[in-house]
Amino acid sequence: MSTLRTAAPPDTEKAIREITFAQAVREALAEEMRRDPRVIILGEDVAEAGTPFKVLSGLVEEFGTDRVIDTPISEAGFTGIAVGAAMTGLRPIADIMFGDFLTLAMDQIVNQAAKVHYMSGGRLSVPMVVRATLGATRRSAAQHSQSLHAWFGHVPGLKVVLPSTPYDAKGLLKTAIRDDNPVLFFEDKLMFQTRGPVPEEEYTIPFGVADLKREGMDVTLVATSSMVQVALDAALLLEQDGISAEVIDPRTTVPLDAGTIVESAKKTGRAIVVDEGHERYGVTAEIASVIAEGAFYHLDVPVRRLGAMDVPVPFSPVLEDLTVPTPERVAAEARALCGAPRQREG
Amino acid sequence: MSTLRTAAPPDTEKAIREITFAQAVREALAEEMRRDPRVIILGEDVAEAGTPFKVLSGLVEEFGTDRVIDTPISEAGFTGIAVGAAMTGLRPIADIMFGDFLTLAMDQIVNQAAKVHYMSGGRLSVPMVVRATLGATRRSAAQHSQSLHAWFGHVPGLKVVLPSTPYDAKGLLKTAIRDDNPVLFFEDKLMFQTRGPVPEEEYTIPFGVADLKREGMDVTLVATSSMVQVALDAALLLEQDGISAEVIDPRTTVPLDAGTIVESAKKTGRAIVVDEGHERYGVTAEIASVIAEGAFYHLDVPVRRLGAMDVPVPFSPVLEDLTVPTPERVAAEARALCGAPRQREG
Amino acid sequence: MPAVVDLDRWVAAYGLMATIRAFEEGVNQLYITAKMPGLAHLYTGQEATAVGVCMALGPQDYITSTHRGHGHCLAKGASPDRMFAELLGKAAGYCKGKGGSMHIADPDTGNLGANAIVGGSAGIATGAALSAKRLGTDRVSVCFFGEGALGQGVLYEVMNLASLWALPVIYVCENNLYSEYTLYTETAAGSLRARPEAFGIPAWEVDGQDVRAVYAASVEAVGRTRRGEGPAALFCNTYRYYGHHVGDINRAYYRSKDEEQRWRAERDPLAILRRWLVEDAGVDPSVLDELESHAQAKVAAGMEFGLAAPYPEPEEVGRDVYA
Amino acid sequence: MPAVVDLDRWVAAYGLMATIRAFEEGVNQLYITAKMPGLAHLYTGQEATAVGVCMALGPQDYITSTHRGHGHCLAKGASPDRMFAELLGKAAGYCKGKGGSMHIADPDTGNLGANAIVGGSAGIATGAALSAKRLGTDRVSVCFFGEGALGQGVLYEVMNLASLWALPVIYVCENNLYSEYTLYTETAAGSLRARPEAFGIPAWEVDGQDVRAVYAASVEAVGRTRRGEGPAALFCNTYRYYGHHVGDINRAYYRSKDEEQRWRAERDPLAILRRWLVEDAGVDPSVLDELESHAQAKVAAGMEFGLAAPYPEPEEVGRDVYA
Ligand SMILES: Cc1ncc(C[n+]2csc(CCOP(=O)(O)OP(=O)(O)O)c2C)c(N)n1
Ligand SMILES: Cc1ncc(C[n+]2csc(CCOP(=O)(O)OP(=O)(O)O)c2C)c(N)n1
Ligand SMILES: [Mg+2]
Ligand SMILES: [Mg+2]
Repeated sequence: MSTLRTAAPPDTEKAIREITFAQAVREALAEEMRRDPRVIILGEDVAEAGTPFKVLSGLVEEFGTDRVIDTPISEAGFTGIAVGAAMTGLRPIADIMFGDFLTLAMDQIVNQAAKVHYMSGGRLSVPMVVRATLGATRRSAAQHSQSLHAWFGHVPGLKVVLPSTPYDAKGLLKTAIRDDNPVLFFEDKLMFQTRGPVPEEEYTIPFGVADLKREGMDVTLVATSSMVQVALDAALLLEQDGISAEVIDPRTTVPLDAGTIVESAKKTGRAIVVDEGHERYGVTAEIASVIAEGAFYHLDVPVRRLGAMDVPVPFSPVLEDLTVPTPERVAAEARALCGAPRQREG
Repeated sequence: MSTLRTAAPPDTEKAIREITFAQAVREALAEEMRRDPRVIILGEDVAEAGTPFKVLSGLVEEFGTDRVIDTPISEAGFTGIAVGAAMTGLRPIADIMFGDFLTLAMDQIVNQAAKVHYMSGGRLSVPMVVRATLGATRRSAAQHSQSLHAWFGHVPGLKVVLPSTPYDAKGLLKTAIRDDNPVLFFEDKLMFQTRGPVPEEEYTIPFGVADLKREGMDVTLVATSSMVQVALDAALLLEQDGISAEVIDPRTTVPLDAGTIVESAKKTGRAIVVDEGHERYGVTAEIASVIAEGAFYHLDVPVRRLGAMDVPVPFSPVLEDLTVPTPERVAAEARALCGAPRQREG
Repeated sequence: MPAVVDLDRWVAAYGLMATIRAFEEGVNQLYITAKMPGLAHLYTGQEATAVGVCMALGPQDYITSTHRGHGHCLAKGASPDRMFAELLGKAAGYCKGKGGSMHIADPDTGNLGANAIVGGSAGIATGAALSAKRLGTDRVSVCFFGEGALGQGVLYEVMNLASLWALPVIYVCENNLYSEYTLYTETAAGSLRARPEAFGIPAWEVDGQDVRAVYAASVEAVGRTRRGEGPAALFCNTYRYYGHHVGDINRAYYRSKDEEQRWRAERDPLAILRRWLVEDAGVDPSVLDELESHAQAKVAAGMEFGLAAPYPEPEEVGRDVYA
Repeated sequence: MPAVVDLDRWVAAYGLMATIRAFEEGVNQLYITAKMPGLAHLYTGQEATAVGVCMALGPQDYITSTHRGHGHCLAKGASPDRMFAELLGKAAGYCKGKGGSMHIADPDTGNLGANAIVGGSAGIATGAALSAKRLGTDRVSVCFFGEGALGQGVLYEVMNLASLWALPVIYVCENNLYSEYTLYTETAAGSLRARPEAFGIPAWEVDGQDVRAVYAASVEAVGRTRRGEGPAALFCNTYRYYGHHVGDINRAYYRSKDEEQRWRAERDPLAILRRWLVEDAGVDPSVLDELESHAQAKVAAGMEFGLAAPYPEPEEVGRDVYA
């Protein structure tokens, strides 16, 4: 499908350079800030420190403290200021260091940013991006490990982006910054140092276009953000059992490319949805029910869901590692769906 | 099923008195406050005013301003204080006037209340109730009409209660107050004046036990809170077409009585999930996927979902009324599932 | 000749205050006659605050407003007809009927919108000031809020930021004594004006019933802020004549009829300005009477317009969700 | 005989501060040798604050703590062995290893928990004070927080409430100059102590490196609060010797080595107390040396315990979600 091809790095003779996910994010920000002087960044330790993850290192040197702005520890305050700035001519990017801190800015994001355009009958708009992080297994415990992106998919007026590769991160972030709506952009903390091909040339990636990360025939693995690599690793394990897994990355949960996801499920007749948010009332529920409804007459087995275990994220490594889907667990579920024998333990 | 029978008003010879939903809530609070001096209420205008909905009228007269406590407009502040009070010997009830204002207390509810018990290895607990409202069509526009209960189902450590009748409201609220965990208790603003039978005798209703609100054979309507009456009205319309609808009210979305819901869907082979929260990434997604997985081999048609339209709630009555599921729409969906001819327009 | 200019200004101010007064009477009538969906929070009694502050602003300056926002909206330049249309949920309303009383916005007159979240517009107003500073305009931004909003932490977060960044924003607190059904002394500890001052923001406290006093303080605050000297705060002591909202009829349990009567009789902003205009400035009372009837006529016409206007088409429900 | 009692108190304080110092050195070793999962925020340099404040509290009094909470935890009476076990994610930890460094809680010693949300425990501490008042105990509650938390609005919401209700809570701000990598003057406008004062809460500002000064102010604040006279605030000026967390090694871009050296050399809380004990109170230095080696031994043993302790069973992951 052409929609899918647009997503892959452009075919080119010369080898494409590899950069990290963090560099890709930084490049997207720098390019857009050069292109559009209205783009500013607000957040805690975003300037000289370049954030604790060093994702923004170098930006303040190029754009100055008027555009890369350190704030006090005031998530509600600076997010609200970003909303007002977006309504009046700037295109702010609010940096929420840990996605867990979004809880402090919910009124500003949900009651204000998401609704201003509609409540004003379209006369005001809020072109802003909220960059936040998600992901566990960093031994950061319950208040620094949540993946809360499902909440925002439930709020009309917001768009939700979940990049899974450096290439997607750069192209999607540029699109997010150019979008005239409030966009929640979630980055997996563990992915920042992941390298991947990113062309030098300018490009953007449209929202609502899923990416076929791996083609397969027997089972569809729909995976988001941090779980895309997990699904790809699971696909490799399954290959050894002669099971061909297709991996689909929606890339944006709002808008959701239901068509591509459902088509794949119709083709394979089996689907597993994998997301790092908690399983209950999360992203896996929405996508699983979209598949169950859209591919109803083609499914050989029920759609399976794999989200994070429904417990607060524990600190102890031996416990924390049990809470997030792994390639082994995804593969085991897929084997079960495909009726193949489970691998012997050990 | 006995689980279901426990839910119905106890069979009794003498007619059961009828009281309003608001009176049922007030009785539950008063009885529990008499029973347990540790129970207190915190919120805006909860004392003399008895809240704008007058649900609490009379409580301050009986229990005094030491236990029915007016607060400033500080949702985060007084909810946080309730968390700390719950950790140290009181059993607070935080009153969030409009559910939309929960956005201001998310850190206190999600990062603190929900996680304290787990993070402390079980050494601390947070026996508190957050009473909040939901529901649109009151002409209150986008910031006073949301039904945000789906978010809390996504957060381990919280329980979520959605009463749909005066009887359920009283029994479930008493259970919530006695529960040693943070419980989100959502009341439909439009239901406060609804009357229903409530026995004089003391009773409680266990969490995680769905209630069979109407028995039927052809289609299962799973409905929550404000949508239960909509589903019952739809069932009456369907009866005229010879379609027998079963109406199941989960009553608590966490814990969810998946067994009862799935059994009903297996019996009828058709299911529609109706909830007033936004459809996307909401309660209908979770319950629909639970049914689609659990009743997979028994479903004749895909599970349908009916949530609130994915738009901010508009003020204009002619628009607002389009956003919430109605008996007519539910009935139409049910007819379609049952292959019956849709009623002629007008 | 300043004296005359001044006189014109105050005569105009009287007309504007009369328009707000008449508008709210009209809204109350719409409620009582069950012609208006939902509820509304009337500004009656507080007219001098919105008018006095907005007189010190230019058309390009921004305001953010509250659930009690009709007065701010009119004072900033909106017209009654489209406001009534909005309150009635009509397509001709400022927000196509999608916002209603609690969300009226009119970007053309710098009104970034009423807000139904108490304190909810503090970030927006401060953000508009950030835009003004970054984009190098000389706009200032005014955040209107009731004293009840002093309970909301976000207000202090943005005051701290505005002070640190010397943003051109003015925080205007209308202390009408009550937040819903509770006297402010029961919800606000310490000193109100010490709060912005703690963040290095100078604060003025004025008689909110005297439009000339409000204007004088606003001119000072706006001037300082427009000169780039940073944010300011203004506390206007005022009173709402009606209930918290149109449905709040029996108020005896939280405030006395006597108190209400005293404010209406002794502290009415229109009466206070009229007295000065007639007794001290020698304006002929008939001029003011005429302004009042003109205001009533304009409001009556606006209400007619709103009542006659069509509702939005059903398709509108799905529009404007995304830009 | 008070003088002697006093002396014992300060000698004990020295031992406790030495224990905190040794504990944090141990934590840093665990990090450097890659034996500890995740990161930790060391309290080294701030010992006098936790100790001075907690000396003024009884075992039944409550504290809430922060991401930089090991010092508070030890000062309130927790023991190094179970703390190390917690930091290492072991079942013997105070929270079964489920909380870790940022969530250590020990209800037995009145510690309601560290908190990884800056300002996140302000509500909890104030709520504990509400319990104390409602239940008629004479407990007081202390909320420890860094100056960075002054950016969070919820702090002002609960200060307003505590003042209105005269709750027995004390807000202790440890101003160590930096929030992460930013000097407090860049994130806090106006005056720090004016903030609680604006809500009617009296504030003390003390040298946080002088445990005797911290204790003296705490005794005043606690006394007043326990007598039912309402909340108090305490600002302790202090400094963290290490980085924001153990991994923050290269700090030159936000503070100079020279600044760090001066604080260590001239303002070290242990050195300051030692000087007074030896020079003014005539304590034999060997007594203090012994206390230090005893502290080191206890910490070493605690670390051994923690390292040797078993991890929780896998089933533990699903326990304690609900009470
Ligand atoms: C966050 C939030 N909490 C509560 C409410 C409910 N509410 C609406 S108006 C109001 C009182 C506001 O008082 P004040 O700020 O003094 O404004 P006034 O009504 O006096 O103009 C309250 C509590 C709300 N709209 N938003
Ligand atoms: C709400 C929130 N925002 C941001 C952070 C990230 N963070 C952790 S510690 C810290 C700095 C805190 O500074 P301060 O309060 O002065 O305490 P200190 O580290 O100096 O002891 C920040 C910004 C957080 N944990 N919580
Ligand atoms: Mg008021
Ligand atoms: Mg600090």
